[in-house]
Amino acid sequence: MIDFGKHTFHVWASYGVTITLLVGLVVISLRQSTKAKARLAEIEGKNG
Amino acid sequence: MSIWEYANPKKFMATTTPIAPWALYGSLALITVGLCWGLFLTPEAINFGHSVKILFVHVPSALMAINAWLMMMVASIIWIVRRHHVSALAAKSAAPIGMVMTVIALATGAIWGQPTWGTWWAWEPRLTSFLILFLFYLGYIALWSAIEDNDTAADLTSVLCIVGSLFALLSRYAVRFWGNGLHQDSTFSADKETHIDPSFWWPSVISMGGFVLLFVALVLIRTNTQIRLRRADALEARNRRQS
Amino acid sequence: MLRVDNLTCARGGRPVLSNVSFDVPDGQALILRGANGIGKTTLLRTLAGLQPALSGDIQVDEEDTAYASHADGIKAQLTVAENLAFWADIYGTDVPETVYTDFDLADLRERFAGTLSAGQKRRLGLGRLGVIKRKVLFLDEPTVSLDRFSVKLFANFIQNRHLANGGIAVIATHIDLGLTARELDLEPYRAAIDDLGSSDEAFL
Amino acid sequence: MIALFIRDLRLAVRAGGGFGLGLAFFLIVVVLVPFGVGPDRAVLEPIAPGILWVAALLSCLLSLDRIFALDFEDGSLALLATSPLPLEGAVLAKTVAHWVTTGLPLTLAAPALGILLHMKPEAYGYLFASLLLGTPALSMIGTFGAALTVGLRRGGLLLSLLVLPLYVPTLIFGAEAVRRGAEAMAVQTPFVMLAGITAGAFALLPIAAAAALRVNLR
Repeated sequence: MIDFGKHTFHVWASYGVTITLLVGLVVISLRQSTKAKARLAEIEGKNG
Repeated sequence: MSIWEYANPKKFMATTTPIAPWALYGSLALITVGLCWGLFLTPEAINFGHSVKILFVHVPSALMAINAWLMMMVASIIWIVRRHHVSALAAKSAAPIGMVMTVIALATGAIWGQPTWGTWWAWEPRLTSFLILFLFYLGYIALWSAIEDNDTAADLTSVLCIVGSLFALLSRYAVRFWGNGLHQDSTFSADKETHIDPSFWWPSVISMGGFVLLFVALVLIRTNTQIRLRRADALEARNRRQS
Repeated sequence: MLRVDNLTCARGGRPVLSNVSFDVPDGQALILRGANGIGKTTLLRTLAGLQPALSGDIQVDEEDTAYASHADGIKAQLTVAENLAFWADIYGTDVPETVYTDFDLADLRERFAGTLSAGQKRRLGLGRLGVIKRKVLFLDEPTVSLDRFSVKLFANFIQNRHLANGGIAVIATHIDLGLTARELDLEPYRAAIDDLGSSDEAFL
Repeated sequence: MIALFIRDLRLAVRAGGGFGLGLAFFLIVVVLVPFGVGPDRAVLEPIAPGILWVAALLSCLLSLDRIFALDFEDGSLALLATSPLPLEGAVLAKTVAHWVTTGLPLTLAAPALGILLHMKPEAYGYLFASLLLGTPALSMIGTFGAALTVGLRRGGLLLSLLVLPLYVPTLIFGAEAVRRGAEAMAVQTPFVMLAGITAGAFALLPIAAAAALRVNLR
């Protein structure tokens, strides 16, 4: 792992936290979006 | 065509749906470039060593946490004045994003300060005001989920957001007043006005741009999701009535 | 004079009644008829100003209207006299003795409202109307849980005490009050299935 | 407005145990702290003002959801909304009634409980003054929260979540005023800010609370 001097852990920890939270937010948002699209398509399909 | 044209949910969805993916992937690209540049290509700061790299994530997330709430306040005022559903749903969608940004700001701020304070958490004025902002977000999202009727929920959350903004501002100064009162002036506060010398300038601007674009993209995606859910509920309600 | 023209009112964001129009001159009453759920309560709440109308116009002197529903706002821990005195203070009037005789509450005066039967509580709720002295009354099923004798009392109060002095009353009820009053069946005003104006319409 | 205030007081005394509820809870919290923190004077003395303020805040929080809930269920709120009394006036009357039944008894009892916590003698005056200035704000902010959540199922829990962050400034300035007073430091700023928050709350929140009530009565 690339050494950042005595703060290596701190730098990687903060980047790790940031990236996991952001990726989590993006994934959840995209999943909710596709679910909503599917539900809407199904209802619109039903009554033309 | 006035900007209020976009208040019509269907038109808003039609125009923004194609843009959103570009904005999202563009923002992720920007963030990746900004962070990699910051991580690998910048020298050590004079007296902080490499921990200054934490600022590349802490500063943008802190700024976005505050700007998200301001955006929600403006959207709430628009909803109360002009009753545009898109602005109410945009405020509802922005809240979770703002909350995640607040959590990131809190975590990175605590990690950033750890070497200086020797503990993982210090009741330092800046971090504490983000903790309070987190509680505001929690209350706002909880109120949305507690009310069934859409219009009532939009009205009540708008009132809460506006009143909350005043108290959030008040808390900011109360905490600063209270922080000094402890006579333990933190040697370093993750202050946004930290002097950033040129070599750090580009990566922080790029990652800042990435965070802003990510916020916009996610708000667009989540607002469209809310519009689709509302449309699905409305269609279902109409089908039930017609059958 | 109460004038309503093509009023559309909504319940939970959906229009329930549309283009309701009627006039009620002074000293007259209007009985609202219609199946349950047609929107009698919604119409009365809209007339009373508790909820905004989707469209249409209501011409009445706001300062002079009053609303009463079957939830009659009686406090169990207060006596009958205290309950009436409270509403008198709120409306800036005093409790006339006639209220006790009109609604047969004389012997209940010092009883705690909590100890009253449903019918007695209902009469106390209606007694409030006698106290507040308002010209235009919007009453939502006022005679629920009242026995025949009390219904007579109520009709008598409306006829002789209220309408005789130029008052107006719009009453939603299922029973025959024995009042000489016009009746309005709300069935024709039932909102069409996908009538516009509701908050969902922006999404359809 | 006075009629509503007097009626609420009468109801509080006859039904809800009136002054007792908030006071009893305040006593319990203050008595519990030494069991948790230890009876050592060196520990209790510096934190005594903070404990008393937090306990006062929690006691206020406790009785908030009853402010509108009873009137909402038995229809009084709808009748009040259609009465000549403006809703803002009704909200003010309710707030003052809540303060008299909860905030005031706390303010009077707090110095007595300060003894339990070995509080510094100089702090008693400041404690009383800061509570007297601060608890009305707690009642006003709480009434606003109650107006937002009236009619919601499980509204009590949500009410605490909404009101807690709004209480932070009052708590900070209130406790700080007492702490500085105890150490004979300059107390003008915290007291001025405390009074400012209370005044601002009474100016702005009745309007917001009345608007929320109208939405909930729809």
